[in-house]
Amino acid sequence: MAMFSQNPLVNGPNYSISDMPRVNAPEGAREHRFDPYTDNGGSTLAIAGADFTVMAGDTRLTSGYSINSRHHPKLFKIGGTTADQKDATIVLSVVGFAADGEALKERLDAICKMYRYRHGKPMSVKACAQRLSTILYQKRFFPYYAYAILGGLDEEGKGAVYSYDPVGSYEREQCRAGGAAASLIMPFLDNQVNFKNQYIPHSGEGHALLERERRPLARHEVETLVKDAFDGAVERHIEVGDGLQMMIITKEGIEEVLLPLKKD
Amino acid sequence: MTSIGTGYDLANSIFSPDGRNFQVEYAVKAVENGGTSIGIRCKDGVVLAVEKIVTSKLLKPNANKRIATVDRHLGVVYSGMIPDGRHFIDRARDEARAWRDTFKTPISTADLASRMGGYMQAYTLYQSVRPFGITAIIGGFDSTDEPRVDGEVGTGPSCGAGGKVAGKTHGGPFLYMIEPSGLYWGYYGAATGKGRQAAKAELEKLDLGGPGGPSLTLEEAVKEAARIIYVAHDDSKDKEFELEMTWISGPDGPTKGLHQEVPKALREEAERLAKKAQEDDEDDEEEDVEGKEKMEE
Amino acid sequence: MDHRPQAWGRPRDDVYGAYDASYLQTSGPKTATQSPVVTGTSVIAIKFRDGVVMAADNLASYGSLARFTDVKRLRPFLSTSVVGFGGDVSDMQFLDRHLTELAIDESYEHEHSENPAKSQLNAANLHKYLSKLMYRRRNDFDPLWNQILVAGFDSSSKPFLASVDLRGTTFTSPSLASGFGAMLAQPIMRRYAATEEDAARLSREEAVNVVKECMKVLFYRDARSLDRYSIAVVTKDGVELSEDEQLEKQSWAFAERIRGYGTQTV
Amino acid sequence: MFRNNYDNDSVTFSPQGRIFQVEYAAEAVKQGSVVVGIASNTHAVLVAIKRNAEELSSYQKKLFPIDEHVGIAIAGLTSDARVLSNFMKQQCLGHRLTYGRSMPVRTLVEMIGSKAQINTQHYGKRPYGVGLLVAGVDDQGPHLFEFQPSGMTEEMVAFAIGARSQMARTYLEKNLDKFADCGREELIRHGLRALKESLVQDRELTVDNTSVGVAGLVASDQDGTTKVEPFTVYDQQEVSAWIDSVADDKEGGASAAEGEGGTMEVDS
Repeated sequence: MAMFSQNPLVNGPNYSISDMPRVNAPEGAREHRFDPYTDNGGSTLAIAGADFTVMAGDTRLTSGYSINSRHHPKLFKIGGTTADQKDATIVLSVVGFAADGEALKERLDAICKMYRYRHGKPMSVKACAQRLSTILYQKRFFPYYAYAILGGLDEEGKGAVYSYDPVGSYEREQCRAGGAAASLIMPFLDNQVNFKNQYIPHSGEGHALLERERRPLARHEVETLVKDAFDGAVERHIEVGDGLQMMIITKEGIEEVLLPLKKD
Repeated sequence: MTSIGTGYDLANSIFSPDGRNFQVEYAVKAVENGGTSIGIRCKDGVVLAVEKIVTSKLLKPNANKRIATVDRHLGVVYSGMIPDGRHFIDRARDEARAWRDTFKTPISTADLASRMGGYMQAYTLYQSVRPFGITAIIGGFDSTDEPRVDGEVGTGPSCGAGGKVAGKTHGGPFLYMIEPSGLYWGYYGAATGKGRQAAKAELEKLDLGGPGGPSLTLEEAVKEAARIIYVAHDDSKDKEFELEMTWISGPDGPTKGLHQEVPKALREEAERLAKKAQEDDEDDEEEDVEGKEKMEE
Repeated sequence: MDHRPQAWGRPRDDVYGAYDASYLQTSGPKTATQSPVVTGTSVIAIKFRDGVVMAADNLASYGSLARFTDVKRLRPFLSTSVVGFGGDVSDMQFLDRHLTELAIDESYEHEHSENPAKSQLNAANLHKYLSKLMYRRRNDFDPLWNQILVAGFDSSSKPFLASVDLRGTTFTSPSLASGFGAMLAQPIMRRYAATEEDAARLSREEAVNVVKECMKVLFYRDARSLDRYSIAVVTKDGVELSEDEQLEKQSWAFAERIRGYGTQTV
Repeated sequence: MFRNNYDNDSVTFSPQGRIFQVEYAAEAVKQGSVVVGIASNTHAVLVAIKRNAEELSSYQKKLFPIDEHVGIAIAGLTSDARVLSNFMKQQCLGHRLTYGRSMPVRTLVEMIGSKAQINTQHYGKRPYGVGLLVAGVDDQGPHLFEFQPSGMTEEMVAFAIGARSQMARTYLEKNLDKFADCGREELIRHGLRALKESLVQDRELTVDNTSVGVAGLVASDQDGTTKVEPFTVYDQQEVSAWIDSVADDKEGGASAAEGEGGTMEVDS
């Protein structure tokens, strides 16, 4: 370096030579100004009943203030024998970064199909839920930016909902909202599904009132709740709207419903 | 085969004292057991044809093709061990793709022949592999237009530096044959497989290598190819066979520079003529015999 | 002659200035494409009763410089689908070459089929493939800096139109527009085809007119656009692609009334 | 130990240009119990005889689903078949993931053909000791392919491989012209009849030893488009009706077939 210093008076004319010492970064290290993530908005919701599970999500796909698509489903049937998933019994909902959600769905589905090929029987929701957690955790340091909810019926035929964070922490719950409007919907569910803050009037002194008795909700009640939850979310959140996709899982199979939401 | 049993023929890549590689010669034997393949380079294209012996009635008719396309403008036909031929074609397609990756333009027939000749030759060099049990015929039509660069977005300057040179010609029809040793030559007409002797004799009768270039047109070549396969088949008359034919013309011809199967109507016409020619020949022979007998009387 | 052989043949700093070696990345981690360089602007497309219409102008910009004015950004695939590219032009060329090879591979598989058209990759298959490719490249932190529209037909022979971008995000809609078009053209197209049912009622002529109208609006208001463009119509009969269209019936009357920009003094 | 000097490995040609190791591998296919496959214009079926090692042991599976549109029948070394089966499954899954469509059957078969060919050209490898019948449906309709240890793959109208399969093939050749227009049930019955031809004296088809696999194209009632009937393997009670339906024509042979497919050729 010194020989080609930038001082022309001392050394005469200088020449450009790239003989700077190469400081090697660790093998495979990359600098990037590319942001691999984006948030495609939207919201999802799942509620487990006594012998059914209702999964729901809006169908809007946004990037920034643009609506990319008014019909982009967030609910996917998983683990059927065929590509059309006619005999599937499990539903996965994903919200967050749509491309990661899609990739996550395809991996889980491929794993379910290999499981069936190897073991000759379908995967249980419980096993599938555990496997999904593993998939997410395996990408702990470059996570799927997706909030997943898995729904189905457990071994006893009861509704089962498993909810996840993007790196695989999961638990089985009665109900869960995910995505853009999760913070709007979740308190509503706490109150309406788990009867939080519902007390029987005059059942005690001051605030020491008896809680309202908890009971599992009937299917039609749940469906109404879901619709109400989304109508509310559409009103208050710009990334939610266009269409409501609902899947109701019962022992007869999966029923799919598509309802309109406000498109504003 | 005087050296059988001397031990020099038990492994590939071994020279015998008289400088032969027996395993390669045995691979040629495998080729000579296979159905006849031929290629004809004519005025405006190339025709490839193969005789496919029907080994079982249960084979689905016309479903199992033996002539394969490489890139878009090249065809490969082979005689010998069919799975080896499939491998050869897989490799040829890889080479064509690698060429495009590097040079952004389709591979020429000569370059593919060179690459594949090298590949076949490599299988004669090691004891850990065996030579290919096939002889392959590669036919192609290299673009007569100024070669386009893959992925180019505009048309570029029409003249001047980097532009087109008036009157410059490119490409044309080409034909090569590669043997198990990796040896290859360019041909006017090529034949291999069981009936190669008869086929070669017929090919030599055609005007393919004259000083003014071949006068045979594609359509004529198709008919000749069919006839030659029928002639070459003569010796093993007991077994049925299917005739498969493909052709490649220039951009103005019937295939527009692509390697394609000869249309069914034309192939059937060619087969009809081939059968007729054969029957005529037989009649002639019978007459000859009768004539002789009469003379003797 | 300089006494240092190392200096022979080198450009002199006092003539050319010191060489900026920063791009050589002699230190620090490896970098992949960090930003697009030569770019194409919007691609727009709309479905109609019997197919899809797509258009993109023929400009490749280098920053604000209109660098190449004869760049074709719509590419037919197997003469059954059309792919339109927005974003980096060199990445587009890479993809174009890749698709050429894909088309050749595809013809290998079906060269002997009785009815190749039936089993060849359709637009939906192609879009799926491209989305996997783009998503893999984003996972490698080496994205192809494009937004791509794919038009053609799906496996049930219905018109198909979908998009994939540099992150592998995919979506479909009766009309789609990339880049500036998402702001300017999409609202216009949605007036004509808000839903699939609307699109299924559009005639070919109506669809082409909407697209031409959108191209005009884009030329008026998108600074990196051109009035020469390519337009493709995909129907069951194949792809009709014209690559050297001129925007017609431009009106610049309104520009005279705009004040506060350019060289105007009042 | 060896019959000659040229049969030690698969990289040595005999003076006649043969590769004995590959030919011996083909013999392994004949050790396996017989499997039959037939394709019509709408369906592709596989039927197979399962063997058990002894009275009380279970029966060896012969039919394997690969993907929703393809299945295979195997004759020869089961463990080799499993390797190929896993490979095919993976390829089909990958193709579906990448392109969103089912893999063309010919493409799939040629893949295992290429894989098998490599094993016949390199020292230290051995040819696969298994033959396959691959049945499936794709956009071009139903297909049946035969795969041999040499890497040879051919599309067939109908075929049988495995022990004593020549008798089954003879049956298939005699009835060749009928298959194209056969319905699903009749096609299965043809398969079972061919299978019976290959049975050893005083053995017969039972629900325990018979497997049936079917893939097909079904015309959808709504819009005239065709839908795929996914490849499904039937065992045990599921096959009893089919077995019963071909049980009575044991001696008469032709009687059942005559009803639907016209007169059957009878060996003179």
